[in-house]
Amino acid sequence: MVLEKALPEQTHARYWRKPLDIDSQKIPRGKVHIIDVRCKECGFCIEFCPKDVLEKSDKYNRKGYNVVRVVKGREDMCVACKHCEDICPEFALWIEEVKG
Amino acid sequence: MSAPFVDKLEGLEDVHPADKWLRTDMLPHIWCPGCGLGIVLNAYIKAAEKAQIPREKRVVVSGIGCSGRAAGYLNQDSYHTTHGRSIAFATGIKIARPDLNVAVISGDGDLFAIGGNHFIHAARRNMDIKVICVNNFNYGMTGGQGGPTTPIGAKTTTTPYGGFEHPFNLPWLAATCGAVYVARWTTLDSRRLRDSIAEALTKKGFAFVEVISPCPIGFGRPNKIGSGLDEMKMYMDKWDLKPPNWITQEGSNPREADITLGKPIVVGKFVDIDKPTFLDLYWKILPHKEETPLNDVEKKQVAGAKA
Amino acid sequence: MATEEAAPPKPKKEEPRVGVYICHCGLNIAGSVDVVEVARVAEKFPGVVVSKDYRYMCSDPGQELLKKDIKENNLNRIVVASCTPRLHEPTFRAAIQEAGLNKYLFEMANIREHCSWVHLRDREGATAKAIDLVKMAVSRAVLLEEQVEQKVPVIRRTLVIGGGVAGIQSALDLADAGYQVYMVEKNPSIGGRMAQIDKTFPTMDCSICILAPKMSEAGRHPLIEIMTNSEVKSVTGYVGNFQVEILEKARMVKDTCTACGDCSKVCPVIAPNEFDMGLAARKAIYQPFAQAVPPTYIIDRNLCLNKGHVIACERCVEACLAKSIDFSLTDKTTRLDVGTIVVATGATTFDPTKLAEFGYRKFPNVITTLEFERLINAGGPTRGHLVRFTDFKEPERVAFVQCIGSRSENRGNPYCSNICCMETIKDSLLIKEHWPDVAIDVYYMDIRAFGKGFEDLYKRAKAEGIRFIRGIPAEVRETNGGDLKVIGENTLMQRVYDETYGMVILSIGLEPQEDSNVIQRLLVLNKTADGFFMESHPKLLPVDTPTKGVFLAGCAESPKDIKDSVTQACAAASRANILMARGEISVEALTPIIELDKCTGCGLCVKVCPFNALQFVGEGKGRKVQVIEAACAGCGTCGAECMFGAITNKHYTDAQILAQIDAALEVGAEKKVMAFCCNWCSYAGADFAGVSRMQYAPDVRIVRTMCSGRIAPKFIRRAFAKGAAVVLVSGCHLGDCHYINANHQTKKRVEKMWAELDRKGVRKERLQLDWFTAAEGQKFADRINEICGIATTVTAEEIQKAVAAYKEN
Amino acid sequence: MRGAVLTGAHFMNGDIAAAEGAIAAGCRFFAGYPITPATEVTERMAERLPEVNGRYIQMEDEIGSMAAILGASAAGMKSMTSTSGPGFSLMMENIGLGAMMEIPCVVLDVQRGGPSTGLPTLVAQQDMMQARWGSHGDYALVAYCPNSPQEMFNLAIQAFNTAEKYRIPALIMADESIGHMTEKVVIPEQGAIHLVGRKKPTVPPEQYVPFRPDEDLIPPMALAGEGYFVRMTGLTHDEYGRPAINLDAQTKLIPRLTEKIHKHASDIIEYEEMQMEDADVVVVAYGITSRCVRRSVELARKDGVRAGLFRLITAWPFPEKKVKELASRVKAFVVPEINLGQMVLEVERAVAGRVPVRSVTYHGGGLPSPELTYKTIIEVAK
Amino acid sequence: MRKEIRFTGFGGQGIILSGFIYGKAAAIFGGKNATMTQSYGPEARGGACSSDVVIEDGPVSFPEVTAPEIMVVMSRDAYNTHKKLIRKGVRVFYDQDLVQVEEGLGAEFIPIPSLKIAEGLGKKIVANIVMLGALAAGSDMVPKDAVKQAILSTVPPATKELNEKAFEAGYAQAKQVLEKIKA
Repeated sequence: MVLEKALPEQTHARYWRKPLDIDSQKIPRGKVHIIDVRCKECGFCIEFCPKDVLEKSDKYNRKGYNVVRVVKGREDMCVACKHCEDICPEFALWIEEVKG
Repeated sequence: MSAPFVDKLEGLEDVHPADKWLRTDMLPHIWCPGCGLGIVLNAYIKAAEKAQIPREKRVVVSGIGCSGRAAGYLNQDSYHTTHGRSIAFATGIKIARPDLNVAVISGDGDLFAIGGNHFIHAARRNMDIKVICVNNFNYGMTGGQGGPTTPIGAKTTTTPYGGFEHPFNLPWLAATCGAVYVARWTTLDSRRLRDSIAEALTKKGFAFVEVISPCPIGFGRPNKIGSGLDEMKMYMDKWDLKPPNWITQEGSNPREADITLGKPIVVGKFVDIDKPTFLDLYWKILPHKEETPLNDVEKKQVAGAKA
Repeated sequence: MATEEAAPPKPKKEEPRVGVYICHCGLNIAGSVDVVEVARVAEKFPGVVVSKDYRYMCSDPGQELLKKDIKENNLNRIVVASCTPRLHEPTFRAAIQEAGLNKYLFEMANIREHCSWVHLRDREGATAKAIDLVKMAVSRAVLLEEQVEQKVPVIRRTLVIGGGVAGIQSALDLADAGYQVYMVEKNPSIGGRMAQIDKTFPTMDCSICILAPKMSEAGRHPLIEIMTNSEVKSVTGYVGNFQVEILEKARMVKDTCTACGDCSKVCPVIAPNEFDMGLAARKAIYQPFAQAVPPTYIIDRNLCLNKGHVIACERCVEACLAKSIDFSLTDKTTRLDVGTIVVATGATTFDPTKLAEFGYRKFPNVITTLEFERLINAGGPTRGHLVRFTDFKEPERVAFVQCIGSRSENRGNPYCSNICCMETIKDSLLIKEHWPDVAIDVYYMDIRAFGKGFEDLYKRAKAEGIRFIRGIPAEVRETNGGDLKVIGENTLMQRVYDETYGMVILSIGLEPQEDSNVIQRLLVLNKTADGFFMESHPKLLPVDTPTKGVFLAGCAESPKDIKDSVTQACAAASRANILMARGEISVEALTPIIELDKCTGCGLCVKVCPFNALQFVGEGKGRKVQVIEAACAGCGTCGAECMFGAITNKHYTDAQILAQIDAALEVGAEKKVMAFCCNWCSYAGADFAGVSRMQYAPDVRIVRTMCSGRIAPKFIRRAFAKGAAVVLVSGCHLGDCHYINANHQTKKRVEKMWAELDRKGVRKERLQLDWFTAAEGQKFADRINEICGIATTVTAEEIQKAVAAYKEN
Repeated sequence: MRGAVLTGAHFMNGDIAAAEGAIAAGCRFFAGYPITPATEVTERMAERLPEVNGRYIQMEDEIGSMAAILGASAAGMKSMTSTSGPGFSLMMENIGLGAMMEIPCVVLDVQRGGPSTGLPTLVAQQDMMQARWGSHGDYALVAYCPNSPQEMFNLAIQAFNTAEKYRIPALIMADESIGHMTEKVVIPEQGAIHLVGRKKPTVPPEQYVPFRPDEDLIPPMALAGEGYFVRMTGLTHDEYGRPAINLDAQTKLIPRLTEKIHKHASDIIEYEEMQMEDADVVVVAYGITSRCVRRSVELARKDGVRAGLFRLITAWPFPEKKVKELASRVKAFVVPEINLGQMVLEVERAVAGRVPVRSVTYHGGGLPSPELTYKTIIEVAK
Repeated sequence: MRKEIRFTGFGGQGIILSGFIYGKAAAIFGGKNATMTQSYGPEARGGACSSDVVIEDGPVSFPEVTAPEIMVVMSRDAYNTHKKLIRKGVRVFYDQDLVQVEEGLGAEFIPIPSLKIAEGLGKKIVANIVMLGALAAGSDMVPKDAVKQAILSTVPPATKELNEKAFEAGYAQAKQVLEKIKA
């Protein structure tokens, strides 16, 4: 758990300490599954991911779209809210909730 | 230097949770990148699931246009009918099989220009069908022509100087025609959209859900909105943004739901009332009430003819 | 609705018979002003029948003297030259009323705040000025007329702004007295700072244990409506009849919430818990603390993944069995009508990060007293264990450092924060109670243990072995393993100290709320130089504000402890109660009278009226203006705007003001500064300069109006016609006007006058415009000196040119 | 309350007889819109369907009516609509949809004079080619031409059987005269009525290929709500119902839609021969005209001309083979119809110039006068 | 043997129903074949109106009346419209209170005060049934009993009695008139 990433900037200024009980706080986790062939690079998932987990890759799929991928280092940031899954018009990605 | 070409086969092994409701052999679908129709389709799938409608009871009828293709992507009973006639077709299905959950997913032009008459009469009769209108303010499939929802001033290929006709205020239209459930959302409100469709699907009577959806090619481009993503961002507001692009007004007057360029789009649930449906009144006023329309002899005759 | 006390007064035709009384105010006036001389000169002023000097006019014998003279000499106008009318005008008005005179037949000359106190070392100048001020007063007095005050009903409902202990106390008092109370709190729960504190001094009660019952009592009280997560958006109206708009920000959780906490468990967003000073975490959906009132959860919209209307995440919605979470809830604006308002907005704490030498934020084991409160609280993040943040071990030695952010002109705030000494003493005793072996040193400037039982506690601390070392450390450094070196000079021993501690606790002071200027603006309050709200009078009206019907409670007024806050809250409640119990109040007779034969129906006055108190009657050429008395607040800007002399502002007539100008400039006008000051800010600022004995040149003569909007161009022109060197027009700062925005008209008129002066070849510098708050005494003094400096540069030719340009005025 | 089959002899008009025939055939869904001279069908259905637990809806227009019956039929109800010229025109697009989706249904057109509003209350036979070619694209349907109220009843049943069997919209091309004519109609016992149901899939849903035809070129039909997850589209589609906008799919699908009728033409085609054994001059007629010109044939016979009447019961598919065969043994054809020559084109095509074909045209608005046809018979006989 | 009858009048007089009943009498109760056709204007009421019944032993081919044997005329307009068919050998039943007939057409005119009789029975609307009674008396095309049966199986059950009275009254009236003519 990296507090800096868990806490937005504005509150950061006032309450700067790492909360003592932060390790006992549970946060849901998700694993992003991307079906490359379906992605059309619309960017909805990237823009509206509240945790900024996704980005455009430099890989092309069959139709020449740069498919979406998970940002390196943010793999653990997905909280499985599944907003991307809901707003992907292509059924190109989905979230598996990681238990435990 | 060229980027690596991928056609990720391991991706195909992935099974999207919606896949079981889709005819996956048809994917990727024909809709443009940045089009919102897929979101609506997704919302319908999740809504039907949420509303616990068994697959064999689900029917989707669509008309013509980009949205008309929605029906065919669903792995369930689906009918892709003629331009504007989806509601009439759905009316036939519903009357023949009142136990089925009949939804119409179609576009603004299909439902309200060529199909406007069927819409107003189905609403008037309180025909127990659910109409999901994907409103992208233009005729996308034929190349972005103006239609009955094109806002004044909006450019399309047939309104090159900007739209000059008063557009429909669809929630108001639906409400005044007698719909028992009227709501409007944007494709960005995927959760509310899903919940609203689920509500509509379980609502007895004529339920109408309008979905404001991006059309990057037909509408976004000529109106300099940009990509589908840019159009989606227009639906977004911040808590402190004034005026917001979005106001939720539960139960508010749909009369105020006009869509004007540069003004916030009013979304929310406008109408949720109860009244007898076409079939309720049919059975109440008319004499006969039986489950099966064929009598025993006829059933035998028909059964005997089975191939 | 206004009701009239009696039939409108008939204009008195009788000859004015003025009695003049010059007060010595002990030596306050007599020390710098030759009061006998003033009284002697005043005897010759036209209309004066009696002129006397007296030691204390405000004393009972002084008042008796007035009454006796009125009767014996058949006086019908009274002038008292003493202190500011803002202090004793009501006293003398009451006295003459008892003697059978209408209270509007009274005028005061402010020869103390505006004269003796500001010209302490210029007896000659002060005396000359006092004579002028009395002359001005007399010349106005002869023109005074009887007035009838209107009565307006007082709405028997109160708005309490702030839900801390002061707000809660005021609310409970008023509600128990039978008034409907609306309590607005910007945080999600009421309770305020007191809820965070572990124990209270000097009795060492558990803070939340004594607060929580009050909180729930307020929550349950049928006459208290608590609006949390809410802000006051606008306030209009006047005493007894305020219209308030409250913005209730949506909690996104309905009150069907059972506070089970299932939502919080699944929420994916972690944030520092404000209640625990960030020492513990909370989720984006949370309950502020266990005893919160209302007890419902709330969604922190800044943190929630759902931005705007977009629902990205709905884990809480899915987890909530009571179906209480609703993201479609929207902010709600509620309009309330209240008669009184109690401001209990509290204070905030000083952020010690600004004082880098103490290493706060650099060294984890440097903490603030507020963090300490949470740390040793049994309900806090460590369950009450005193541990350091580096190794989670108890420190062997602890240092408290006092006056962090207090009593320093440059490094924090200049004032004493009142509570920190005792808090430290209490905290140190708490440590001793649980961990007797911990050695405690307190570094201080002075220990202020002035309250009841405070000294005993201080003694106990010393007896417990707590060392008090005079001399604030110069530096705190981190050494091995998180230990802290405290280096400084013991100013008693005059010896450098260099000690090592496991933990350093910074005793942080209090500051005005960051957003206190919002409330200030909405309620048109004043602030002291410290930034806390200013009371009407520091001694006699300690919880009143210049805005009638608005009262102060708790730390909003100044830093204070719980007991003082509660005491003041009770006082504020009581003051509000007095207003509401009476059920009606008199409104000063300041409304305009329209002389219909002069009114052309041009509508200029209608346009400038900030209260929409003027309306048209009739159509076309016969159109006239009429006054809605109940809506009028008496600023007088209509009178200043009317070009046809059709508007008479009661008690501030053109004739009265012109007479004052004439009197002020009768002698030696070429050196004088003719000043116009509004009652609320600039006149009060001048008073404040006087109270603070801020010296300035004696050449200024002040005419008081209720609002600078009353100052008509003709007054300025008359001043120049009479040969004034400089004219000063002053009012409240733009945006702070007590009459919504009437001072914008002042600005416009002065700008027009500047253009006019330019056209007429009069130097523009000779007309000055400035804004002062009641707290800007220093600024007032400085500006007067500056303007008097300008006056000395004005040549005789310049004076003559202006006199010629305006002679017909 | 009356049952579905009103067994017995009735004196009823053609429109009502058609409605009774439909109900006897198992029609339980009717969508319609008032139009003269077909309104009585709608009225009768509104009255009768509720009695037999059927469902009647008066739609907002004929387009909706046509679409609704397709929907109802797709959901398993035998469905019908009725109309007249202008309404028939409006139905064309969705008749095409019915052909494309292969949804059984029956459309009754009670013909009146046109074009446009024309003669709302008067007879004509001007929609015959529209019945064949009215909707755009290539397809084949079956169209019946009743010439009496009794036949309205009989052919309504027949139309349903054909529609169900071949998965097509079946047309009944009546005319105002037959529709409004009142005669004795004998309705048999229910048991004596032969009904045909649509072919249903016999395989489980996962093996079902919705548009894969059997040998008879007709695919089994699964209904909405049966768990077969039917996908239908008006687009050219493959056997799975997937839109397939390409030459290959068009080549596979469209010829079959025509072929499935042609292949069974001999089973479908019905006609009636009168005094044809020795005929030299064959009068080809249908509907009301066939009754009027019987007198012409009789008059000609009196004059010694060996005339015969060949009455079309199915206009479409046209009995091409039979006419060809006749052309080889008769001297001439006379084709009277209440239009300016529609079915005569088919006769000419079949006869292919072997013998003269004379068109007798009536303009509509009144019954064809037997004299005109008689004269023509005499002329061609010379 | 083909027989043709034309009923004429204006809308609302039950002209079409008369044709229907007479056709039904022939086809259902008279053992013959009958075709009833009708013609009326666009008006729902009051327009010119007629119904034809063609009766044959064999199938009816041409369904319309070209040379009626019997005509029933119940309005002046109808008389004028259909006058051209009134010639020698045609028997015309008419309501003498509504229609003025011209002598010299060679036809046989049977005056029946159907409206008056109906009014006498309490309901003007049964005037057409009075005419049918007259027709049953004045023509042997369809037996009297068949006509009566057709009437009773067509009219609403509650009005059977009234209709039967009207029928009989018309029958009696016609018999009387015919006897007078014979005499």
